[in-house]
Amino acid sequence: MKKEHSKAKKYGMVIDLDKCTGCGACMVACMAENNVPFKKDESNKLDSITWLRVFKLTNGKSFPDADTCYLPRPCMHCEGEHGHAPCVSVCPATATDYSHETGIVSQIYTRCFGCRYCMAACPYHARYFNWWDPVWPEGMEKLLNPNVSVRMRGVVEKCSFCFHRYQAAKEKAYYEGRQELEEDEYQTACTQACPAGAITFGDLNNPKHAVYELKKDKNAFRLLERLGTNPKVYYISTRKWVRQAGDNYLEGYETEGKVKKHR
Amino acid sequence: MSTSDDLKTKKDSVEAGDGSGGFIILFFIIGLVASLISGWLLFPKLLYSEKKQPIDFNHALHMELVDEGCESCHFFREDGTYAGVPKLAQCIDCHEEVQGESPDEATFVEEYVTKGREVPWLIYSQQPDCVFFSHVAHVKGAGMDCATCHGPIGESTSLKVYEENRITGYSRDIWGKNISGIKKHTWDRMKMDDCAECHVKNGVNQSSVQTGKGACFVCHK
Amino acid sequence: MKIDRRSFLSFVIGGAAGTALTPLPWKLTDDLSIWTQMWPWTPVPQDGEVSYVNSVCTLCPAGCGISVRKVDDRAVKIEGMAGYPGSNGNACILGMAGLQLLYSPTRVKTPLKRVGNRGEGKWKAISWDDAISEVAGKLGELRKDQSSAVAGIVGSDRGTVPQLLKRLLTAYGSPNFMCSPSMDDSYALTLKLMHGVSASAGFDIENANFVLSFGSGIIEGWGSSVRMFKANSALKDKKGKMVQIEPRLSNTAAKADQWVPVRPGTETVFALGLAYVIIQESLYNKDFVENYTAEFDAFRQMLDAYSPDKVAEITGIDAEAITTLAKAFAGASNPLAVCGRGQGTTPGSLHEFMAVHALNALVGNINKKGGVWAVPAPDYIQWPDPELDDIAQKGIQTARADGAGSEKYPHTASLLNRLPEVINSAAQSPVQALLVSGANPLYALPDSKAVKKAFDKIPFIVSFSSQMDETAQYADIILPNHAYLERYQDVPTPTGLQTPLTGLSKPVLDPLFDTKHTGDAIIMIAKALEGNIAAAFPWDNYEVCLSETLGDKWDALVENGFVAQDFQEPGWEGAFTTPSGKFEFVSKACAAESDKPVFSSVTPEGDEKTYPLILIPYDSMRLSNGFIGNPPFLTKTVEDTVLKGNDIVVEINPATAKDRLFSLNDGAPAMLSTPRGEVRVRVHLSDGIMPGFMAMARGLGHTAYDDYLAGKGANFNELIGPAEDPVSGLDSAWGIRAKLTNVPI
Amino acid sequence: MDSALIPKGVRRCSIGQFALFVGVVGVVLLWGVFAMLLCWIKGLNQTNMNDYYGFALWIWADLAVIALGGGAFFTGFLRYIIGKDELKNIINYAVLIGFICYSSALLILAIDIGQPLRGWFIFWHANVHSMLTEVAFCLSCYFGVLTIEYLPLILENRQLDKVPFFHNLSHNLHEVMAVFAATGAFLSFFHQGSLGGVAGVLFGRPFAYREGIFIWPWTFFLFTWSAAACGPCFTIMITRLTEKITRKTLVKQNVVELLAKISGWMLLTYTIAKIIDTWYWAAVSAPAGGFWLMDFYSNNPLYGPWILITEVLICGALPACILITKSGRKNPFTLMIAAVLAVIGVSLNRWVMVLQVMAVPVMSFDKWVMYSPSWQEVATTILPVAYGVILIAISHRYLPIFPQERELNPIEN
Repeated sequence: MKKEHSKAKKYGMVIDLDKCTGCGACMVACMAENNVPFKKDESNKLDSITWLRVFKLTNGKSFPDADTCYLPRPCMHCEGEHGHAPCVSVCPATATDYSHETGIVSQIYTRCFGCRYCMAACPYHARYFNWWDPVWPEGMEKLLNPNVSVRMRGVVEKCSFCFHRYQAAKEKAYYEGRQELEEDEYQTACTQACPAGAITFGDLNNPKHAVYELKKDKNAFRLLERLGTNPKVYYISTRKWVRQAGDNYLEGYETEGKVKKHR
Repeated sequence: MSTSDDLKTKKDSVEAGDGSGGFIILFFIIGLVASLISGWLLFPKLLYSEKKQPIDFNHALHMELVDEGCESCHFFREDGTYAGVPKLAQCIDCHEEVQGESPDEATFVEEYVTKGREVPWLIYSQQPDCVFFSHVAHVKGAGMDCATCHGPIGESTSLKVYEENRITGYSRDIWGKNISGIKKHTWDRMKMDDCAECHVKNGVNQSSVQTGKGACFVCHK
Repeated sequence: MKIDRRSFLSFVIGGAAGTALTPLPWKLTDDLSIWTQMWPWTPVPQDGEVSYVNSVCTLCPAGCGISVRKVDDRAVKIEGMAGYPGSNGNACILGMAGLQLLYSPTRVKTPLKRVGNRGEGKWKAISWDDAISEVAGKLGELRKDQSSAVAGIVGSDRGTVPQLLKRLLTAYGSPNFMCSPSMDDSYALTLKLMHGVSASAGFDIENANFVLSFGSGIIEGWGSSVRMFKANSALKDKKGKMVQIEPRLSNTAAKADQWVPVRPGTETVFALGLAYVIIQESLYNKDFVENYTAEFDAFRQMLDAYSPDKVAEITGIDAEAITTLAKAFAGASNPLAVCGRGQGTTPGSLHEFMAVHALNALVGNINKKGGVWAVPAPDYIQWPDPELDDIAQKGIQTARADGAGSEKYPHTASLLNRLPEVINSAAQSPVQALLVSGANPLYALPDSKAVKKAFDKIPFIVSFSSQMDETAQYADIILPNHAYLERYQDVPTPTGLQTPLTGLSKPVLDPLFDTKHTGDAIIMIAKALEGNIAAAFPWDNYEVCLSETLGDKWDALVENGFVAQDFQEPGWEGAFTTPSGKFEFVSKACAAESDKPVFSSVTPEGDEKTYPLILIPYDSMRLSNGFIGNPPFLTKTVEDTVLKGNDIVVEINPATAKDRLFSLNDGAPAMLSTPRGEVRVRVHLSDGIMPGFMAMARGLGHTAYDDYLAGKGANFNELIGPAEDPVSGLDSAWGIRAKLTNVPI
Repeated sequence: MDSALIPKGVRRCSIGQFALFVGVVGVVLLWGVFAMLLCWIKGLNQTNMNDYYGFALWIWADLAVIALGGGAFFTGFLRYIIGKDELKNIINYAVLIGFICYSSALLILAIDIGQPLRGWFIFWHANVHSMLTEVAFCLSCYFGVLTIEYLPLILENRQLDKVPFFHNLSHNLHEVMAVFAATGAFLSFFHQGSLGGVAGVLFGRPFAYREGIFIWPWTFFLFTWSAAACGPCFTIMITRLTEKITRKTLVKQNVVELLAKISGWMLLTYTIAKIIDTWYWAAVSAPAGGFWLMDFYSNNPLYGPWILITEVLICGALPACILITKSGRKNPFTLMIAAVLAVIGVSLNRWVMVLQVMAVPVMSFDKWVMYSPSWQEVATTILPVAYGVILIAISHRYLPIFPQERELNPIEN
């Protein structure tokens, strides 16, 4: 029988958009932590691997009433129904998977054969394809993190909630004869990096973790909730227009301004 | 498709068939045997290149000298990570000077110790980069012993030849010595299936939604 | 024949069947797929022992504490160091990308001597001995005629290395020690004039609950970005207010509770307008104003010109809004007004600084919890004055080439912005040899074209740069410094911190290349110059110098990375050493030029007809715009509304775009020209920019470095020229007139 | 020169003419092969695909070509299972076209994936939840079936037929063909459907997502249906085209008409089903995800309502009406128009279900993204066309593809 305290974990994030300054530290932390490759030209955002992408939302009003908001978008580690994340169930080679133990949607680069079906499935554009062989300027491959494997051309990759940090924390715990991790032992690189403290990470199932309460904040929302993707990243914003930008609404009842779609 | 049907030719052909059956079978067998030989004998020879370790090492000898078995040299670091193959620093305590008669020892001291160069050991059990393997989870967490995966290395008196797969660059020990992938001992092979098998058996994190088996990230990074 | 053909078929079938029964096809298939999993050309990081080395980031004046993760002897990641004052556990985006500077292929790996034309990029590697003797030779030569013709440019004048260079120049006999200008200079002057003290400005922003920012990019990198972010989050948590006064919806404006888009250049007026209301409504801090200030009446009188209505007319902001804002500001328990545009990389108008500081004074928020503090610099550098020989004695008396400290600009220590013009307008350059350390003037000074022209006139340029940046590319000799993670360096108080602090940047790993610490290089040059110059440098090497200089702080610094001074809220008593001994609302020093109003505003260069629009710069956390070239990670995060391909993107209001002669869609290319230069851009239609204006990011347009940065976008400094502040002489330009034209086909 | 290889009693153009024709097409083929090699060696950066367009021209080509290749299975189904015996006169060609289509699809898939050397993972590490897995398995199996169906044709070449072994093999294969046709039809129902499932299961993409039954979304059935409807049209179209080029009648009118008639009814019912599906989707499914129908068809330079109308009415209802009326079928011109429209319609449908799916923004702050293929993509997509033309040319020249040819084109000598 399952032990009570080895209850399945559900790691997730709550991102306070009021605090997020859009500085991009999380993106860089993520790239540095996860050996994300970079090309000479990364200004084509349709072809730029950013596990964590900070989107810039605008409220669509004109000059003095304009407003913007940054929205960091890691992989949502959707739970879908019982772990059937949109991307997980479509992968023909089981290269991506959902673990009930941690709630992490994993991506195995060496299993992926690059059919990109998962990318088609993910409405968050959280998945990136290695269109190019990754290349590091000479000497710069020294900064690669051995805890994350380097991806090769032709495979899909995405945010892993820095699972290798979970593994490292587990190793330490094993070494010290412990079973459970403390909240601060496993934190994602982006969470750790955010100078504004906008990102909170933890086990959504664990009442002792900060995310447990935060996710219930009255201003909390998730992206595209109504599609049934059941994402594990929550956002908080005190601005109504931002909250409304989290999903597609058909009724025109927004007061603060209609979400403008980029053209 | 056509519907023509010529019974006569068919008859003939049947007879013709009877005449030359022997040859056909002979050639079939020649082809069969030739390919079997090349596939079973030649191919493995060609597939792997042999490499020698920079110097030889006698595990058994060292096992007698240390107190804590394998962990004496292959230890865990404070953060739970595994130090793997010892660094020069660990050897230097005893090997500042040449110890015995063996030429390897001499080489070791001259080439590496005095020059402060690390020995470029070839690691038999080196897993590919995509693999995450936590020694501590297995040794401390699950209480396994080293031999389960590595075999009785501690009893060896010298290092075997290191065979490298010419295509993949892996050590042969990963696929296992047996070219057809059959294993007798738990340590005869170190492929994903071997990990998975043991995990399934012990119910380690069988939490994948897709496979119902182990979650991928348990062993991949 | 028949048998043959069929037998062959049979043989083939047998072979196929046999092969299928061997491991060959299956193992090959498997191995090939495994090969794709381990392509030899895809790097595999070596695993090893993980360790963390704490140090201090010296990539910007904020000096955050960092913790560098190493695997064996590779540094793999920079993270924030927990417990470091101000940055506590975090680093900014640039700091986190620092390893890309360390491991950059554009590092200068050995001393170089130019062999081609300047900027052509042809170099000869030479030994350190040769390089030092070459430099010492050149300098020795020059000293004979004109010792003051040697100038030194540094990024900041604080810390031992700049001071060693200054000491070298002094001992050598040159007064021309110059420093890259920034808002810190304006703030220092403001304090000098209004408080009468030599100090830098510290902001107790953590305790403020109403932040009134005059264009300061609180979350664009102003001051210590990490600290500001934390403060901003804390402000949100405690439901404090932030008001941003700025013509563009910057991130700070977007995050602020109120965005007040004043017409740029009228910030001083706006500040005075607020002061007017505060005094009018008698909302000012009576205690402070009455007991600790001087010239209040003069100030009040002067303000008569700034009634809300008038101010509204000038700034474009509703009079009502002005009044409301002034009341809110004065009504807050801990209001704080700050200025220094964007990241504060340009000094700006001194009057503006003073006007804003006057607001703080009105609410009595000076040297108090949540206010602006005058912070003394740590004074650990206590070297004996060098013995000067005759040449030096003489040379040191000469007037500075940049006019700082002259009659015109008596309070200013260094006016690097004036140097290019001085050189260009002289027949022979007053500077014959230039030593550049920790600065990239060829990129970072306004009107780059003019700067380059000036440099062309300097016969001998030595760069100490560790990277092949624009200035290094233009040097004659490069004496490469260690990269910032390879060296010791004392780090003065983070900019804007309200308590004095000394940090120590420690080497995280051994130097990768044949480089030398600039401190050592200077000492070597001095020793090579012999005589009194050599004598002025009694230290064996820089490390000795540093540890001796830091004295008893050294051990603590090595241990903890920083030493914080016990420094309490200074308060008002005895805090002002002005002539009046009080806070002076109106400084005599400002009245120098009688023909100018007491508080002046700056108008942008250019002709309104030719250049109907105004171009303003903006700063972004994702672009390093100082002497540090953007590392690839940062560039990668730059949005495609900032940089698209190699084109820089300028923001323009849709309304303005529609007004144009030719209509511009989002993303359309265009030529942008200003009185100082022309560049190809693309436009981004944004509702966040004031109609009639254009905004362009700073930090792009490098010509040096590698393909990950070089040639991307345009350098804003190529489009703008310096504007001298009437009081300080510092650069006070905030924009320039510009126009957009069709791209020639 | 090659007359010994040419079937008895039929006329063929001169070997020179033939060589020229094949040569010209061969150049196109080589261009495609070059592009293919580029993609394999340099990787998919040779394409214009990107992270928003993970599926693009190729996947469309795959879906379209399989739909058009549907003629093989449906004609086979009609002939062997329903017992429409007349169709034996066109079944060979249908099989050949099917063979070309399926081999092309497999080839394109092999180019499309990022790691061709790992392609076999789809079988070995199959994820049974994935529609693509279903596609891969059924596709490969059915391709095998088609090969087996095509083989006897090859063996009927005059020279090959002389070899007793081949003769017998061919004969035996003929005997069991019904079994294979049945298997093939069964498999086809599945993978045609799975291809529809590919988009239909994307519940993160309201534009693509459809409800369904058990594990199959409605698109599963619509795809099978439309393939069954339009595949034969393609067969007809290509047959007519071949007749034009060879300047002979190769299949009797009644055969073509029968196929056309069945096709017409299929198309009609399909169109009705499609309209119902579209209506339900527009009225229920999409709004549930937060989208009005017009959200999918506005704010972008390409995908307007025209595309729906074209697909459903102009290329669905219209050809259906032509094909179900006798006069429409009898008139070669309208018949051809209808066939072409149907082919366009099904191709357009596949385009929409692949490309437009990618184009529609889902997150409220996301944007429409447009795409145009790179030359490498185009070349590799044309490659199978060229290969198909050549294969048809050779097959027609040397194999008795059209049983009625001799009868319809008696040689006057």
